[in-house]
This record gives sequence, C-alpha cells and structure tokens, in this order.
Amino acid sequence: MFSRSVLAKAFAPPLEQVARPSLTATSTTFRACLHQSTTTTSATNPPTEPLSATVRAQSSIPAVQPTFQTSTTPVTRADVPADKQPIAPAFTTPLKVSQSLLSTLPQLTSQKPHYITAHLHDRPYLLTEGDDLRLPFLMPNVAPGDVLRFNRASLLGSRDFTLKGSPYLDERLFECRVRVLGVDSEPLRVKEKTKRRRRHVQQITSKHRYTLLRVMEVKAKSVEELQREGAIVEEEAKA
Amino acid sequence: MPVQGIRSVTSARNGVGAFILQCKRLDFHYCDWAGSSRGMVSFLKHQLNAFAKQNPQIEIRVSPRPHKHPVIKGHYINGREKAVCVRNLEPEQIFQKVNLLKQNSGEKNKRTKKPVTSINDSVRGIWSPYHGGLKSV
Amino acid sequence: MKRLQLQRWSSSALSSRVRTGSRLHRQIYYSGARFQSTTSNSLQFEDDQSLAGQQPTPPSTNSPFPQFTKHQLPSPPIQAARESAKLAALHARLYLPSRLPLETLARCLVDTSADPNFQFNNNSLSVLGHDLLTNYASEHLVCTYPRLPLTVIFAAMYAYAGPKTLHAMSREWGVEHAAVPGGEVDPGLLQFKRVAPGTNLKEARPLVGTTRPNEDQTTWRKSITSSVVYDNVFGDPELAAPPPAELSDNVYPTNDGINSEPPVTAEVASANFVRAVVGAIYLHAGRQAAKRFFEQHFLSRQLDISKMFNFSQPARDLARLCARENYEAPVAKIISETGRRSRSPVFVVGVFSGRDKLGEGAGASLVEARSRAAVAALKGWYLYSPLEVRVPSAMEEDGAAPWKPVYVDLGEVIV
Amino acid sequence: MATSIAVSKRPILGLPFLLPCCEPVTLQLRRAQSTYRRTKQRLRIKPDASFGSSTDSTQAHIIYNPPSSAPSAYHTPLKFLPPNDVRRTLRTDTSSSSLNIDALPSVFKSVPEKKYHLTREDVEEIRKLRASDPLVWSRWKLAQRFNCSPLFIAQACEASPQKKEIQRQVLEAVQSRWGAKRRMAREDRELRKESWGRDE
Repeated sequence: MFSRSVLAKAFAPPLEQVARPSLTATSTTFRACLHQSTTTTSATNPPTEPLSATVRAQSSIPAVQPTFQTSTTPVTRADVPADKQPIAPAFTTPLKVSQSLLSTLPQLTSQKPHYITAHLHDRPYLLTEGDDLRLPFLMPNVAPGDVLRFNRASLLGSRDFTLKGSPYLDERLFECRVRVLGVDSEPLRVKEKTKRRRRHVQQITSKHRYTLLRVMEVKAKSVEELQREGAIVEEEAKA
Repeated sequence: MPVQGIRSVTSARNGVGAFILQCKRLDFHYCDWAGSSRGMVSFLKHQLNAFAKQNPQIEIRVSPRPHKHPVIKGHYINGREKAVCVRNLEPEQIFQKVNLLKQNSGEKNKRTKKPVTSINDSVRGIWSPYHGGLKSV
Repeated sequence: MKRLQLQRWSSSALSSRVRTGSRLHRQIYYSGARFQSTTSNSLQFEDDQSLAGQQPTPPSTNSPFPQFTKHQLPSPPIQAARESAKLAALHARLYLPSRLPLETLARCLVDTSADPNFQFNNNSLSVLGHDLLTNYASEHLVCTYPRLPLTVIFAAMYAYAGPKTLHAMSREWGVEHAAVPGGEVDPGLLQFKRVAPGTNLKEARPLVGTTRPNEDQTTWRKSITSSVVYDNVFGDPELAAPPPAELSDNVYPTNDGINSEPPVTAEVASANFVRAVVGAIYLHAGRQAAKRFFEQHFLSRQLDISKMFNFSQPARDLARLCARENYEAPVAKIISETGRRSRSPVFVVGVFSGRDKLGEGAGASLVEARSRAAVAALKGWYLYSPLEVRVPSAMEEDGAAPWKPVYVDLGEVIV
Repeated sequence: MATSIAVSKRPILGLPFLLPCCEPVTLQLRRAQSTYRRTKQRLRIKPDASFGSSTDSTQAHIIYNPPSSAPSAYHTPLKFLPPNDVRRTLRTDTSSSSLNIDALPSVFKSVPEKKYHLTREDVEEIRKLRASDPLVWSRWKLAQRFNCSPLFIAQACEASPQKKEIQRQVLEAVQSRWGAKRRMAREDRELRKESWGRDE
C-alpha cells in the first residue's frame, strides 16, 4: 500500500552526516525507500532495467554502517539495522506516458499548491502539504519520525488541472511523503449490551489507537524529471 | 502609505521539516518494598538503559515513591502530562506502556470523525454561486 | 567562492571559558537572593536526586584560581553541562550535530540578563544567529515574492524570524525556564532574570538612542524607504550599537558585584536562545548545517502572505500601477449580481485592463465590490512568484549550478 | 411535547404562530426516504460534468476543470506576468476568457471624460475667488462656474482656516444630534470600510 523511506536526503539525519566527518563516506548512499513487506522485491539484486526512479535505485545496496551501530548519542533514525533497510521498488518496465499527458503536464506543475487523493487500504484521503492525517487504524511497524511514501493515488490536481488515473496513477508520476508523528487514541467507548430476559447490562469497552501522520510533500513530477528518470513517450494508439 | 503590512506569526507544522518528538520527559516512580513494583524494578534494572539509549530525546527520571504503586508519567511539549499506573505488570507490559507514552502526542484524547485536518487554504477554493458556469438570463 | 575563515573571527565567541580570578572575585558580592534560589527550584531538586553527579566538585588545591561553589556563580559552571539530562535530551530532540558540544548548548541557554559576562552568556551567538536568520529569511522572501512591498516584507520577516515566532518555537522545542538564574540551576533550563509581575511593558516610552537622526521629532514623516537604512529588519526603530572600543572594554561589568542588566521577558530571552542555537550551529557545524536547520525549522512553518496586506486606497493604487506599467487604465465592470433591490445584495465586480481581467471581488455594494476587486488585482501583482526559485545562498554549496539572475521588480507602487 | 399533542387536535392552519415550529419537522420528513437505500441513492451526487467520466480513458490523463470559486490571490493574472515567464505561453491556450467583456455593464453609470480645459490663469482665478470669500465660493460653486469637478478645486486650492473651523463646527452641530444608534452605525460602517482593504 505504501512505501516507507526511513531516510530521505533532505531531512534531519543529514545534519548527522555533517556532524560526523568520518562517516560521510559511508552515509552518502541514501537509504531512501522501503516497500512494505507486501511487495516481494529483493534488496540484494538491483534491477538492471532503466529505472524511472534512479535516485531511489541507489538505495538498493544495503548500506554498510557498522559505525552507526556503535554510536551513542544522539541516536537518530539513521540507526536502522541492515535487515530493516529500505528496499527500492523494482519496476520491470519503464514508465510510459502519453504524448497528450506530456504536453499538458507543465500546466499542472506550474500551478503551485497541489492536492492529492492518496489511497491507503482503498480509502481515499484528500491531502495537501502540511496536513494532519489521522489514519483510522494503527499502522504496524512504524515509529515516530519515520517517513513514508504514499504510492497509490487516483487524483493529483492543482486549481485548474487534475491528473486522473485509471483508476490509479503510476507511482512514478508523483511524490507524496508523510511523516509518522505518533500514536493517538480515542476516549474510552462503553457500549451497553443487553440480552432479553436477563437482568444484566453488559458493558463492552473499547479504546482504539490511531497513527498520526503529517504530509511533508505533495509534488507532481515535471516533464524534465520524468525524462531524466527514463520515461518513455508513448504515441496515442487511438488518436 | 499605500499598503501596510499586518504582522502575524507563522504556525508550526511539526514534521514537515524537522520532527520533534512530543514526549519530553518520562518519570518512573517505584517502591523498593512493595510487591506491585516487582516488574517495575526489574524493568528499571534491565531494560531502562537500552530504552534511554534508543531515545536520547526523552529526559528520564527515576525516583522512589515508597508505599505507593509504581507509576510512569509522561510529560509532553504542550505542557500536559499523562500518567500510567503499572502495578503488578510484567517488564514486557511495562515496556509497552512506556512505548505508548513515548509515541503519544500529549493531546487530550478526542474522538474525531474526519481523518484529515488542514490549515492550508483549499486548493480549488470554496464554492460560490457567482463563479464558474454562469447562466445568462 | 572563498570560504570564510571561521576560526579567525569566531575566536571570541568560542573562547575557552576560563573564569579569571578577578571576575570571580566580584561574584562574592552577589546578593543573598541567589543563595536562596534553590528553594524556588523545587523541580531541580528532584532532578538532582536522579542524577548522581550533581554534587559540587571538591575544591582542588593545585588550581591557581580560588574555587567557588556553584551558588556563587551567576550561571551554571561548564562542567555541569555534561551532567544535565535535560540538556542532552534537548540536544537530541533538535537533532543537533554532534560537533556542537553540550557546553555550547548550555551557553546558548544563558541570557545576558542572567550572566552579564559576554564570555558566558549567549549574546555573541545570538547576534550571529539573528543575522543568519534574517539573511536567510529575507533572501527567501525576496526571491520567492520579488514584488512584495517593503511593509509586507517587514511583516513577513517578523513572522518568520520575529521574537514572537522564536518564542513559540522554543516552546515547541520543549525548553523550560528556570525560575531564577544561578550557578546551581540545571543548565538545561533557560536562564534569564524575569521581569517582575505587574510591570507595565506596554507603556510607550519613546526609544532614545536609535540610529535614526532627528529621532526627537515625533511629528516628522517617517518614510518606509528610510526605515531600510535606519530601522531593523522588522521595520522597528533600532538602538544604536555602542562604539566598538566600548564593547571590548565592557567584557566585564564595571559596577562591582551587582548584576546591572535589566530583567527581560520570557519572549525576549527565548528568542535570544533560538538565535543563539542557530549561531552555534553555524560556528560548530558550518554554513550548510545552519542553512538546513533554518529550512527545516523556520521555512517549514506555515505563513499565508496574502493575508498580510492592508490597503487604504486600492483603486487609486491600481490606477497608478497600470499607468506605471503602461497598461490600459483599469475599468470596473459588473460580472454578476443578485438582489440589487433587496436587503442583502451581492455584486461581483471585475477590474479589467483592456481585455484582461486583473481581479475580481464580491461585495454588498458596488463600491465595496470594486474596492475588493482592486485589492485582489493588487495582490495578484504583488504576490507574483517565479517558477523555479533559487536563493543566492544556494551558490555556497559545492558543485552548484551556475547562477542565473533572479527576477527583480521595479518596486512597489508609489502614490 | 405534551402541549403539542394537545394542540394538534385543533386545526393547525388556524393557528399561524405555531407553523414555524412545525416547519423543520416537515422539511425533515420530505428529505427522508422510506428506506435507507433510497436515501443513500438520492444523496449520491454524480461528479461534475467538467470532471469527466472515469471510464473514457485507459491511461492517466490531465483534464482542465476550473473550479467555481473566487479566484486565488496567488495566481497572478496573465497581464501581470513578466514577459519571459513560462506561464504566459502555457496559459493562453487554455484560459481564453469566456466572458464577453464589452457586454458587461460598467459599475458607474457614466464615466465623465476628462477635458483638461482650464489654464494657469483659471487656476489663479479659482484661488483668488476662494480666498476672497470662502463662504460664497464653495467648492461646488467654483466647480460649476469653471465647469470642472469639485475634486479638481480641492486639488487646486485649500480653504482658509476660518472656513475649516466653520465647517468643523457645522459638522459637530450635526453630529451632536445623533443618538447612540446612529453613531454606532456610522462607526461600524467606517470599520467595515477599512476591512475591505484587508480583504476580510
């Protein structure tokens, strides 16, 4: 459903890299992206296909970082064990975009605030940058401070233009990153249950926990970025 | 003066740029004598060190509170505090409670219906009957 | 671009913190209030229990300087920084670079009102941090919105780097305030001398000693352009800096023993702290780290610049603008209307220049709608933003692309 | 509740003051359908026609559907874009204005054309007349005599301090007769007028 990137280039840990000059050599490989365990891509063999996500493709080499393990304080999100390193998504075919999409894409990207209808477990969430998102469930295996990347969306729009997927957009067309803020819970709910002819009221309590997210980035990739990442322009078959 | 500036203050969006964990302090209270603190004492002896090392951004205080049940108190950046009583709990259960306090935002528990809250202006604007698709009469 | 030699000019800010005997000699005369301040710090007492190493260090006999207990110092000693849990937690919470030592962070937390000695308070760091912050904020604003009028730039600068914002940020970083500053206080607390409760801060005292000439002439017109020269980055009058010779002499307070610094509000003290942190990052971790810190903590905050405009005569300004830019004179036309004869009519009026619509507004009267349309058109002009924005400080990175000139506007409309 | 039941036995139309409290009930009844399914069906609104149907394309595509809302201040009008901006070329083909601008009525009934017929001597004359007897030669009278607007008279010359004092006293006399309501209404109007400039 979502890909998880523990360390992106622009976020807090690079401060750490500056901090420790001895480690800069090892930490220049960005461990960027991790698919949730549902995707069955392997981390060890980087795909040889021309990837559209070349930046993320660097991350498929498991970073060697024994020095990080021994570091004491401050421990940041960079200290992720090797087996939990993010795995880059592997695409077998390069991204194909139609000519008409390429011609109208600059109009979408030049209009600045964007919204996205990201889907998570088949529920749509209309998000803009900086929004608070309280998922209606507790997301497993995430810690506060993690950066996730939503890779399923049906709409990506600006004020006048909307990029529509059929039914979903290819994840290489956009970037939507969220950060895990923590876990929130609701007040205790008490449900009174009664049975017939039984003079007893059963009280069922429940208190669910929810994951809090914050949208860090909603971005439609421009034509230059798509071409740099190896997108193939496809002629319109019907037209 | 043709135009004047109205002073305002930027509003915080924790996590968009930098992320700051909302839990700033955890207080552990225990009793040396009482049996309900047995798990807590074991937790303090064996697991607290590793927890503190993993979460350097949380200040940790340990203090005895004789003849009382063991309590963990989390202090949050918004000034609120949350306390969890951990009497008769096993160290693993206490660890879960500590994690719960650590990940919490410190806000009062509220039931919300809408998943997304935004402080941005609407991207496509608020619908108005005077714009778009005007019918000439 | 040649790199600045940090070591040379920052040596005063980073000087090894040695307390000289003469300096300490004056500390003896500190008033009794400082000795009692432990009682007002009940929180701290609890903290000391958990941390084993808080006992005062035993006096060493081989030291050439006389030893004093912590109670006699105006601010916590340097050794205490390593033992404070609060300080380490704050360091980790902000993801500060490990090159920035805890001692410097502790120094950032000591305000001038707590410790008047410039070698122990955060004054030098906060001056540096303030300059960095305002530099980064102003280049961001000017490059992103090149047409903003100066008054709005002042307001936006205040919103990004003003004391109110910095105060809010230090609260969001979880910085607590010490009740009374002193040597025995935990160095992880912000130390400043508080203003006595009930003090009237709002009473308008005319600021004396500003950089502006003829400041005593209150009735004289103050132009906005002159505030670029004379006022500070927020458009407020600024106190003139003392001559440099006086500064170098004033490292130690002249009047013996008595802390003559005036008390400050929490807002001023925490703003100085945030600035000092930025300055400390710059000195210890370099320019890139400071800039990244600014982007992550300051630029990521939300600000709606379109709500910071206050026009007095928008229609006149728009006419002047169109005349300046050689556009056709703006004409207001009714786009749609409803309920003209009713109690609550709505008119939608557009301002057109030739065949182009400049802006539109809705109002309950034709004059109101026209005025709002002119406001919308002026905002459309002022809030122009180029597509790819690069700030000048992006050139400081290694391997930066060659600089392309940014869009520079003529300036605001002058009526 | 009990009272309403008691009342309901009487003809309700004969008691018109009871009608407003009954109205919401009838409105709700009209809204609800007999089954939940039908209610859901009625509430299911189809997407706008400009949004297009999702089945007509098998690929990701971009549609142009401008919202029906007031324009945003962050979108610079085409005329205000600098000549080398990319958006100038991008926007011309899509956003051709559907409005027929010439057909739109003007806000003001008639726009007086500017004549520029007064000479320097005329202006001297205006100043002399105004200075000679400010009570007789008011702005309005001068404007009529020289066939120009009162605004131009104000730009050309200033009233004498005595005249200003008289005018101030007249205004005070008028305002002294205002009650609290009128005074507050006038003040509110001024405040509202100031809020136009802040776009509130």
